Amino acid sequence: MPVQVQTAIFDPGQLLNALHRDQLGVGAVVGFVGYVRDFNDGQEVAGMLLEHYPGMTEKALQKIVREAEERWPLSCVDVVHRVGKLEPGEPIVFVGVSSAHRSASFEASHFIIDYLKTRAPFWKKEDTAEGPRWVDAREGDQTALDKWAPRS
Amino acid sequence: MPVQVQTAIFDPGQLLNALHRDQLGVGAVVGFVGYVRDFNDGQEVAGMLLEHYPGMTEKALQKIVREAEERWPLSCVDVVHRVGKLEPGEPIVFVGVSSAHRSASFEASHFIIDYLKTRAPFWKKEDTAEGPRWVDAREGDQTALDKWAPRS
Amino acid sequence: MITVQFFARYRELLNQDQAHMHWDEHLDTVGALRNRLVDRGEPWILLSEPRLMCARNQELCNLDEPLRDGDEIAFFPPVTGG
Amino acid sequence: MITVQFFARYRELLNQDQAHMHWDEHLDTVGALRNRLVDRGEPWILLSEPRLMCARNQELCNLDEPLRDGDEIAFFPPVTGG
Repeated sequence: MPVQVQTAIFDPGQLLNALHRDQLGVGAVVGFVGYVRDFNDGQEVAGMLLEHYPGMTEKALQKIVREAEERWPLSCVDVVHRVGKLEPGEPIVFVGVSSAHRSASFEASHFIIDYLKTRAPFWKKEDTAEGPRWVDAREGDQTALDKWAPRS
Repeated sequence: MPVQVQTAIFDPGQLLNALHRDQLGVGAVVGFVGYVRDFNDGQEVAGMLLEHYPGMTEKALQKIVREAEERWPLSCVDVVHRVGKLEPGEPIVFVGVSSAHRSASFEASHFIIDYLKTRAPFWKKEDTAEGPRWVDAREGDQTALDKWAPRS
Repeated sequence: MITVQFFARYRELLNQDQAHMHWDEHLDTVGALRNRLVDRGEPWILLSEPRLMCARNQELCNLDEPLRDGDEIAFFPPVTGG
Repeated sequence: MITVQFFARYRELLNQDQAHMHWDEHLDTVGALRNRLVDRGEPWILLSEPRLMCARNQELCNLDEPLRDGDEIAFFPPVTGG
Protein backbone atom coordinates (compact mmCIF):
# COMPACT_ATOMS: atom_id res chain seq x y z
CA MET A 1 0.00 0.00 0.00
CA PRO A 2 2.20 2.85 -1.20
CA VAL A 3 -0.34 5.63 -0.53
CA GLN A 4 -2.18 6.36 2.72
CA VAL A 5 -4.52 9.22 3.69
CA GLN A 6 -5.26 9.34 7.40
CA THR A 7 -6.27 11.53 10.35
CA ALA A 8 -3.92 9.72 12.76
CA ILE A 9 -0.46 11.09 13.46
CA PHE A 10 2.46 8.99 12.16
CA ASP A 11 6.12 8.41 13.01
CA PRO A 12 8.33 9.60 10.13
CA GLY A 13 11.39 7.70 11.43
CA GLN A 14 9.50 4.42 11.46
CA LEU A 15 8.32 4.99 7.88
CA LEU A 16 11.89 5.83 6.78
CA ASN A 17 13.29 2.62 8.30
CA ALA A 18 10.48 0.52 6.82
CA LEU A 19 11.54 1.53 3.31
CA HIS A 20 14.71 -0.50 3.62
CA ARG A 21 13.82 -3.40 5.85
CA ASP A 22 15.31 -6.67 4.56
CA GLN A 23 15.85 -5.41 1.04
CA LEU A 24 19.54 -6.01 0.50
CA GLY A 25 19.49 -4.56 -3.03
CA VAL A 26 18.46 -1.14 -1.75
CA GLY A 27 21.41 1.22 -1.48
CA ALA A 28 19.68 4.56 -1.04
CA VAL A 29 16.59 5.73 0.82
CA VAL A 30 15.35 9.33 0.82
CA GLY A 31 12.57 10.48 3.10
CA PHE A 32 10.84 13.86 3.03
CA VAL A 33 8.72 15.05 5.97
CA GLY A 34 6.51 18.13 5.83
CA TYR A 35 5.61 19.62 9.22
CA VAL A 36 3.03 22.17 10.39
CA ARG A 37 4.93 25.39 11.14
CA ASP A 38 3.86 27.87 13.81
CA PHE A 39 4.26 30.77 11.38
CA ASN A 40 3.19 31.22 7.75
CA ASP A 41 2.74 34.18 5.41
CA GLY A 42 3.44 36.68 8.18
CA GLN A 43 1.05 35.26 10.77
CA GLU A 44 1.32 32.98 13.77
CA VAL A 45 -0.47 29.70 13.17
CA ALA A 46 -2.11 27.92 16.12
CA GLY A 47 -3.15 24.87 14.09
CA MET A 48 -4.87 23.89 10.87
CA LEU A 49 -7.66 21.88 9.35
CA LEU A 50 -6.79 19.85 6.27
CA GLU A 51 -9.69 19.24 3.89
CA HIS A 52 -9.50 16.75 1.04
CA TYR A 53 -11.63 15.12 -1.66
CA PRO A 54 -12.27 11.58 -0.43
CA GLY A 55 -12.05 9.10 -3.25
CA MET A 56 -10.08 11.34 -5.56
CA THR A 57 -7.19 11.93 -3.13
CA GLU A 58 -5.87 8.36 -3.14
CA LYS A 59 -6.25 8.11 -6.93
CA ALA A 60 -4.36 11.36 -7.47
CA LEU A 61 -1.51 10.24 -5.20
CA GLN A 62 -1.33 6.81 -6.82
CA LYS A 63 -1.12 8.44 -10.25
CA ILE A 64 1.79 10.62 -9.12
CA VAL A 65 3.58 7.58 -7.65
CA ARG A 66 3.05 5.64 -10.91
CA GLU A 67 4.53 8.52 -12.90
CA ALA A 68 7.61 8.51 -10.64
CA GLU A 69 7.95 4.74 -11.01
CA GLU A 70 7.86 5.08 -14.80
CA ARG A 71 10.58 7.73 -14.69
CA TRP A 72 13.08 6.25 -12.23
CA PRO A 73 14.06 2.68 -11.28
CA LEU A 74 12.60 2.51 -7.76
CA SER A 75 12.30 -0.30 -5.23
CA CYS A 76 9.60 1.09 -2.92
CA VAL A 77 7.58 4.27 -2.59
CA ASP A 78 5.59 5.31 0.46
CA VAL A 79 3.34 8.37 0.68
CA VAL A 80 1.38 9.20 3.84
CA HIS A 81 -0.72 12.38 4.04
CA ARG A 82 -2.81 13.49 6.95
CA VAL A 83 -6.23 15.18 6.89
CA GLY A 84 -8.35 16.77 9.61
CA LYS A 85 -7.05 18.74 12.58
CA LEU A 86 -3.29 19.29 12.92
CA GLU A 87 -1.17 21.10 15.53
CA PRO A 88 2.06 23.05 14.94
CA GLY A 89 5.03 20.68 14.99
CA GLU A 90 3.02 17.69 13.77
CA PRO A 91 4.00 15.90 10.56
CA ILE A 92 1.62 16.51 7.64
CA VAL A 93 3.13 14.39 4.91
CA PHE A 94 5.81 11.74 4.41
CA VAL A 95 7.24 10.86 1.00
CA GLY A 96 9.83 8.08 1.02
CA VAL A 97 11.59 6.38 -1.87
CA SER A 98 14.08 3.52 -1.94
CA SER A 99 16.29 2.60 -4.87
CA ALA A 100 19.63 1.01 -5.73
CA HIS A 101 21.27 4.44 -6.21
CA ARG A 102 20.88 7.83 -4.61
CA SER A 103 20.01 10.07 -7.57
CA ALA A 104 16.83 8.08 -8.32
CA SER A 105 15.74 8.26 -4.67
CA PHE A 106 16.39 12.00 -4.42
CA GLU A 107 14.78 12.95 -7.71
CA ALA A 108 11.73 10.70 -7.35
CA SER A 109 10.90 11.87 -3.82
CA HIS A 110 11.33 15.53 -4.81
CA PHE A 111 9.18 14.95 -7.92
CA ILE A 112 6.41 13.29 -5.89
CA ILE A 113 6.14 16.10 -3.33
CA ASP A 114 6.29 18.78 -6.06
CA TYR A 115 3.41 17.12 -7.92
CA LEU A 116 1.47 16.41 -4.74
CA LYS A 117 1.61 20.14 -3.95
CA THR A 118 -0.11 21.10 -7.21
CA ARG A 119 -2.17 18.02 -8.21
CA ALA A 120 -3.50 16.30 -5.09
CA PRO A 121 -6.83 17.62 -3.73
CA PHE A 122 -5.85 18.90 -0.28
CA TRP A 123 -6.65 22.33 1.16
CA LYS A 124 -5.22 23.86 4.32
CA LYS A 125 -7.19 26.18 6.57
CA GLU A 126 -5.02 27.80 9.22
CA ASP A 127 -6.09 29.12 12.63
CA THR A 128 -4.53 32.53 13.17
CA ALA A 129 -5.03 35.30 15.74
CA GLU A 130 -7.26 37.03 13.17
CA GLY A 131 -9.36 33.91 12.72
CA PRO A 132 -9.24 31.00 10.29
CA ARG A 133 -7.95 31.55 6.75
CA TRP A 134 -7.57 29.35 3.70
CA VAL A 135 -3.92 29.04 2.70
CA ASP A 136 -3.24 30.57 -0.68
CA ALA A 137 -1.47 28.47 -3.31
CA ARG A 138 2.17 29.48 -3.69
CA GLU A 139 3.29 30.64 -7.12
CA GLY A 140 6.57 28.81 -6.46
CA ASP A 141 4.76 25.47 -6.30
CA GLN A 142 3.74 25.83 -9.94
CA THR A 143 7.19 26.92 -11.10
CA ALA A 144 8.73 24.04 -9.10
CA LEU A 145 7.22 21.74 -11.72
CA ASP A 146 9.32 23.26 -14.48
CA LYS A 147 12.38 21.27 -13.44
CA TRP A 148 10.53 18.03 -14.17
CA ALA A 149 9.53 18.99 -17.73
CA PRO A 150 10.98 16.60 -20.32
CA ARG A 151 14.31 17.92 -21.53
CA SER A 152 14.44 18.68 -25.22
CA MET B 1 27.42 18.32 16.69
CA PRO B 2 26.40 18.15 13.04
CA VAL B 3 29.04 15.59 11.98
CA GLN B 4 29.76 12.18 13.49
CA VAL B 5 32.13 9.39 12.39
CA GLN B 6 31.58 6.14 14.25
CA THR B 7 31.92 2.35 14.15
CA ALA B 8 28.60 1.79 15.95
CA ILE B 9 25.44 1.13 13.97
CA PHE B 10 22.80 3.90 14.09
CA ASP B 11 19.03 4.23 13.70
CA PRO B 12 18.21 6.38 10.64
CA GLY B 13 14.61 6.92 11.74
CA GLN B 14 15.69 8.30 15.09
CA LEU B 15 18.10 10.70 13.38
CA LEU B 16 15.36 11.83 10.97
CA ASN B 17 12.94 12.59 13.80
CA ALA B 18 15.62 14.40 15.82
CA LEU B 19 16.05 16.94 13.00
CA HIS B 20 12.65 18.38 13.72
CA ARG B 21 12.13 17.96 17.44
CA ASP B 22 10.57 21.05 19.00
CA GLN B 23 11.53 23.38 16.17
CA LEU B 24 8.20 24.85 15.15
CA GLY B 25 9.73 26.95 12.36
CA VAL B 26 10.89 23.85 10.49
CA GLY B 27 8.55 22.95 7.66
CA ALA B 28 10.63 20.43 5.73
CA VAL B 29 13.05 17.67 6.70
CA VAL B 30 14.87 15.50 4.17
CA GLY B 31 16.87 12.47 5.23
CA PHE B 32 19.14 10.37 3.03
CA VAL B 33 20.31 6.92 4.12
CA GLY B 34 22.97 4.93 2.29
CA TYR B 35 22.93 1.17 2.96
CA VAL B 36 25.39 -1.65 2.29
CA ARG B 37 24.01 -3.64 -0.65
CA ASP B 38 24.55 -7.39 -1.10
CA PHE B 39 25.58 -6.89 -4.72
CA ASN B 40 27.87 -4.35 -6.41
CA ASP B 41 29.64 -4.11 -9.76
CA GLY B 42 28.57 -7.61 -10.80
CA GLN B 43 29.60 -9.41 -7.60
CA GLU B 44 27.90 -10.56 -4.43
CA VAL B 45 29.12 -8.66 -1.41
CA ALA B 46 29.28 -10.42 1.97
CA GLY B 47 30.36 -7.33 3.91
CA MET B 48 32.82 -4.48 3.80
CA LEU B 49 35.53 -2.68 5.70
CA LEU B 50 35.40 1.11 5.66
CA GLU B 51 38.76 2.84 6.05
CA HIS B 52 39.07 6.58 6.68
CA TYR B 53 41.63 9.27 7.50
CA PRO B 54 41.12 10.03 11.20
CA GLY B 55 41.41 13.74 11.85
CA MET B 56 40.78 14.80 8.29
CA THR B 57 37.43 13.02 7.94
CA GLU B 58 35.55 15.22 10.43
CA LYS B 59 37.12 18.38 8.99
CA ALA B 60 36.19 17.41 5.43
CA LEU B 61 32.59 16.70 6.43
CA GLN B 62 32.31 19.92 8.42
CA LYS B 63 33.60 21.89 5.43
CA ILE B 64 30.96 20.34 3.16
CA VAL B 65 28.25 21.13 5.72
CA ARG B 66 29.46 24.75 5.99
CA GLU B 67 29.33 25.09 2.20
CA ALA B 68 25.74 23.84 2.20
CA GLU B 69 24.82 26.25 5.01
CA GLU B 70 26.25 29.15 3.01
CA ARG B 71 24.25 28.15 -0.03
CA TRP B 72 20.84 27.42 1.45
CA PRO B 73 18.91 28.76 4.48
CA LEU B 74 19.02 25.69 6.73
CA SER B 75 17.91 25.07 10.30
CA CYS B 76 19.86 21.91 11.16
CA VAL B 77 22.21 19.53 9.40
CA ASP B 78 23.19 16.09 10.64
CA VAL B 79 25.79 13.82 9.01
CA VAL B 80 26.66 10.41 10.47
CA HIS B 81 29.13 8.13 8.67
CA ARG B 82 30.30 4.73 9.82
CA VAL B 83 33.78 3.23 9.57
CA GLY B 84 35.10 -0.26 10.25
CA LYS B 85 33.29 -3.50 9.56
CA LEU B 86 29.80 -3.38 7.98
CA GLU B 87 27.32 -6.09 6.96
CA PRO B 88 24.92 -6.03 3.98
CA GLY B 89 21.72 -4.24 4.93
CA GLU B 90 23.39 -2.01 7.52
CA PRO B 91 23.24 1.78 7.15
CA ILE B 92 26.55 3.39 6.14
CA VAL B 93 25.68 7.06 6.10
CA PHE B 94 22.89 9.42 7.12
CA VAL B 95 22.56 12.96 5.79
CA GLY B 96 19.65 14.95 7.17
CA VAL B 97 18.69 18.57 6.65
CA SER B 98 15.87 20.66 8.09
CA SER B 99 14.67 23.99 6.74
CA ALA B 100 11.58 26.17 6.50
CA HIS B 101 10.90 25.05 2.91
CA ARG B 102 11.36 21.82 0.99
CA SER B 103 13.60 22.87 -1.90
CA ALA B 104 16.42 23.94 0.47
CA SER B 105 16.19 20.65 2.38
CA PHE B 106 16.22 18.54 -0.79
CA GLU B 107 19.01 20.42 -2.52
CA ALA B 108 21.28 20.76 0.52
CA SER B 109 21.04 17.06 1.47
CA HIS B 110 21.68 15.99 -2.12
CA PHE B 111 24.61 18.44 -2.34
CA ILE B 112 26.15 17.13 0.89
CA ILE B 113 26.06 13.46 -0.13
CA ASP B 114 27.36 14.28 -3.64
CA TYR B 115 30.33 16.17 -2.15
CA LEU B 116 30.90 13.58 0.56
CA LYS B 117 31.19 10.92 -2.18
CA THR B 118 34.06 12.76 -3.88
CA ARG B 119 35.71 14.85 -1.13
CA ALA B 120 35.54 12.97 2.19
CA PRO B 121 38.40 10.51 2.87
CA PHE B 122 36.57 7.16 3.10
CA TRP B 123 37.47 3.99 1.20
CA LYS B 124 35.37 0.84 0.91
CA LYS B 125 36.87 -2.62 0.72
CA GLU B 126 34.28 -5.27 -0.12
CA ASP B 127 34.36 -8.97 0.74
CA THR B 128 33.40 -10.95 -2.35
CA ALA B 129 33.53 -14.65 -3.26
CA GLU B 130 36.78 -13.91 -5.11
CA GLY B 131 38.26 -12.24 -2.05
CA PRO B 132 38.43 -8.66 -0.81
CA ARG B 133 38.54 -5.81 -3.33
CA TRP B 134 38.79 -2.06 -3.06
CA VAL B 135 35.71 -0.38 -4.50
CA ASP B 136 36.53 1.70 -7.54
CA ALA B 137 35.38 5.32 -7.64
CA ARG B 138 32.36 5.77 -9.90
CA GLU B 139 32.71 8.15 -12.82
CA GLY B 140 29.13 9.23 -12.11
CA ASP B 141 30.12 10.57 -8.70
CA GLN B 142 32.35 13.17 -10.32
CA THR B 143 29.78 14.19 -12.93
CA ALA B 144 27.14 14.40 -10.18
CA LEU B 145 28.98 17.50 -8.97
CA ASP B 146 28.30 19.36 -12.23
CA LYS B 147 24.75 20.14 -11.17
CA TRP B 148 26.07 22.15 -8.20
CA ALA B 149 28.37 24.36 -10.29
CA PRO B 150 27.45 28.06 -10.02
CA ARG B 151 25.04 28.96 -12.80
CA SER B 152 26.34 31.58 -15.20
CA MET C 1 -27.96 13.58 -13.64
CA ILE C 2 -24.61 15.28 -12.92
CA THR C 3 -23.19 15.39 -9.40
CA VAL C 4 -21.21 18.56 -8.75
CA GLN C 5 -18.94 18.85 -5.72
CA PHE C 6 -17.34 21.93 -4.19
CA PHE C 7 -14.38 22.05 -1.83
CA ALA C 8 -12.61 24.38 0.59
CA ARG C 9 -13.24 28.08 -0.04
CA TYR C 10 -15.83 27.35 -2.77
CA ARG C 11 -17.73 24.98 -0.49
CA GLU C 12 -17.86 27.67 2.20
CA LEU C 13 -18.81 30.58 -0.06
CA LEU C 14 -21.44 28.59 -1.94
CA ASN C 15 -22.65 27.20 1.38
CA GLN C 16 -22.92 23.69 -0.06
CA ASP C 17 -20.62 20.78 -0.78
CA GLN C 18 -22.70 19.15 -3.46
CA ALA C 19 -25.34 19.88 -6.11
CA HIS C 20 -27.22 17.70 -8.57
CA MET C 21 -28.07 18.98 -12.05
CA HIS C 22 -29.99 17.48 -14.94
CA TRP C 23 -27.80 16.79 -17.91
CA ASP C 24 -28.83 18.21 -21.30
CA GLU C 25 -27.15 18.34 -24.69
CA HIS C 26 -25.89 21.89 -24.15
CA LEU C 27 -23.85 20.70 -21.17
CA ASP C 28 -21.26 19.12 -23.46
CA THR C 29 -18.13 20.12 -21.52
CA VAL C 30 -17.10 20.77 -17.92
CA GLY C 31 -16.66 24.42 -18.96
CA ALA C 32 -20.30 24.60 -20.14
CA LEU C 33 -21.38 23.32 -16.73
CA ARG C 34 -19.20 25.90 -15.01
CA ASN C 35 -20.71 28.67 -17.17
CA ARG C 36 -24.25 27.61 -16.38
CA LEU C 37 -23.43 27.82 -12.65
CA VAL C 38 -21.73 31.22 -13.05
CA ASP C 39 -24.84 32.51 -14.88
CA ARG C 40 -26.81 32.09 -11.67
CA GLY C 41 -25.08 35.26 -10.41
CA GLU C 42 -23.82 35.77 -6.81
CA PRO C 43 -22.23 33.89 -5.17
CA TRP C 44 -21.73 31.51 -8.12
CA ILE C 45 -19.70 34.09 -9.97
CA LEU C 46 -16.67 33.03 -7.94
CA LEU C 47 -16.43 29.92 -10.14
CA SER C 48 -15.32 32.21 -12.98
CA GLU C 49 -11.94 32.86 -11.32
CA PRO C 50 -9.15 31.84 -13.67
CA ARG C 51 -7.32 29.72 -11.08
CA LEU C 52 -10.32 27.39 -10.64
CA MET C 53 -9.40 23.72 -10.82
CA CYS C 54 -11.76 20.94 -11.83
CA ALA C 55 -11.98 17.18 -11.87
CA ARG C 56 -14.17 14.78 -13.84
CA ASN C 57 -14.86 11.43 -12.18
CA GLN C 58 -12.12 12.12 -9.65
CA GLU C 59 -9.39 12.97 -12.14
CA LEU C 60 -8.04 16.47 -12.76
CA CYS C 61 -9.24 17.86 -16.08
CA ASN C 62 -9.46 21.04 -18.12
CA LEU C 63 -12.62 23.02 -18.85
CA ASP C 64 -12.79 21.59 -22.38
CA GLU C 65 -13.19 18.06 -20.96
CA PRO C 66 -16.30 16.39 -22.45
CA LEU C 67 -19.22 15.95 -20.02
CA ARG C 68 -21.51 12.91 -19.99
CA ASP C 69 -24.68 12.13 -18.11
CA GLY C 70 -23.81 10.46 -14.78
CA ASP C 71 -20.46 12.21 -14.36
CA GLU C 72 -19.12 13.38 -11.02
CA ILE C 73 -17.63 16.84 -11.46
CA ALA C 74 -15.73 18.83 -8.82
CA PHE C 75 -14.74 22.50 -8.73
CA PHE C 76 -12.13 23.73 -6.27
CA PRO C 77 -9.51 26.43 -5.65
CA PRO C 78 -5.80 25.67 -6.22
CA VAL C 79 -4.72 22.82 -3.95
CA THR C 80 -2.47 23.52 -0.94
CA GLY C 81 -1.53 20.14 0.52
CA GLY C 82 1.88 18.74 1.37
CA MET D 1 60.38 16.88 8.75
CA ILE D 2 57.38 16.00 6.58
CA THR D 3 54.90 13.33 7.63
CA VAL D 4 53.47 11.45 4.66
CA GLN D 5 50.43 9.23 5.04
CA PHE D 6 49.02 6.61 2.69
CA PHE D 7 45.54 5.15 2.67
CA ALA D 8 43.55 2.24 1.28
CA ARG D 9 45.05 0.64 -1.84
CA TYR D 10 48.19 2.80 -1.62
CA ARG D 11 48.74 1.83 2.02
CA GLU D 12 48.46 -1.84 1.11
CA LEU D 13 50.64 -1.75 -2.00
CA LEU D 14 53.33 0.39 -0.34
CA ASN D 15 53.04 -1.81 2.73
CA GLN D 16 53.13 1.20 5.03
CA ASP D 17 50.70 3.79 6.32
CA GLN D 18 53.19 6.52 7.12
CA ALA D 19 56.66 7.80 6.19
CA HIS D 20 58.81 10.66 7.48
CA MET D 21 60.98 12.67 5.12
CA HIS D 22 63.40 15.49 5.66
CA TRP D 23 62.25 18.71 4.11
CA ASP D 24 64.59 20.56 1.74
CA GLU D 25 64.21 23.59 -0.50
CA HIS D 26 63.54 21.47 -3.61
CA LEU D 27 60.45 20.03 -1.94
CA ASP D 28 58.53 23.23 -2.58
CA THR D 29 55.19 21.68 -3.57
CA VAL D 30 53.16 18.57 -2.78
CA GLY D 31 53.80 17.53 -6.39
CA ALA D 32 57.60 17.73 -5.87
CA LEU D 33 57.21 15.42 -2.88
CA ARG D 34 55.12 13.02 -4.94
CA ASN D 35 57.76 13.01 -7.71
CA ARG D 36 60.55 12.28 -5.27
CA LEU D 37 58.60 9.26 -4.00
CA VAL D 38 57.81 8.08 -7.55
CA ASP D 39 61.53 8.30 -8.41
CA ARG D 40 62.20 5.51 -5.92
CA GLY D 41 60.78 3.09 -8.52
CA GLU D 42 58.53 0.10 -7.73
CA PRO D 43 56.15 0.06 -5.92
CA TRP D 44 56.21 3.86 -5.50
CA ILE D 45 55.45 4.35 -9.16
CA LEU D 46 51.78 3.83 -8.38
CA LEU D 47 51.71 7.36 -6.93
CA SER D 48 52.06 8.66 -10.49
CA GLU D 49 48.54 7.58 -11.41
CA PRO D 50 46.54 10.59 -12.58
CA ARG D 51 43.59 9.95 -10.28
CA LEU D 52 45.76 10.26 -7.13
CA MET D 53 44.28 12.56 -4.53
CA CYS D 54 46.26 14.46 -1.91
CA ALA D 55 45.74 16.48 1.23
CA ARG D 56 47.96 18.98 3.02
CA ASN D 57 47.42 19.29 6.76
CA GLN D 58 44.17 17.35 6.44
CA GLU D 59 42.66 19.46 3.67
CA LEU D 60 42.28 18.34 0.06
CA CYS D 61 44.77 20.11 -2.22
CA ASN D 62 46.25 20.03 -5.68
CA LEU D 63 49.78 18.95 -6.58
CA ASP D 64 50.83 22.59 -6.97
CA GLU D 65 50.05 23.26 -3.30
CA PRO D 66 53.11 24.79 -1.55
CA LEU D 67 54.87 22.48 0.91
CA ARG D 68 56.42 23.69 4.20
CA ASP D 69 58.57 21.95 6.77
CA GLY D 70 56.35 20.28 9.38
CA ASP D 71 53.45 19.62 7.02
CA GLU D 72 51.32 16.50 7.16
CA ILE D 73 50.75 15.27 3.60
CA ALA D 74 48.51 12.39 2.56
CA PHE D 75 48.25 10.53 -0.74
CA PHE D 76 45.27 8.32 -1.50
CA PRO D 77 43.19 6.85 -4.32
CA PRO D 78 39.82 8.40 -5.23
CA VAL D 79 37.51 8.27 -2.22
CA THR D 80 34.55 5.86 -2.16
CA GLY D 81 32.56 6.65 0.96
CA GLY D 82 28.87 7.37 1.33
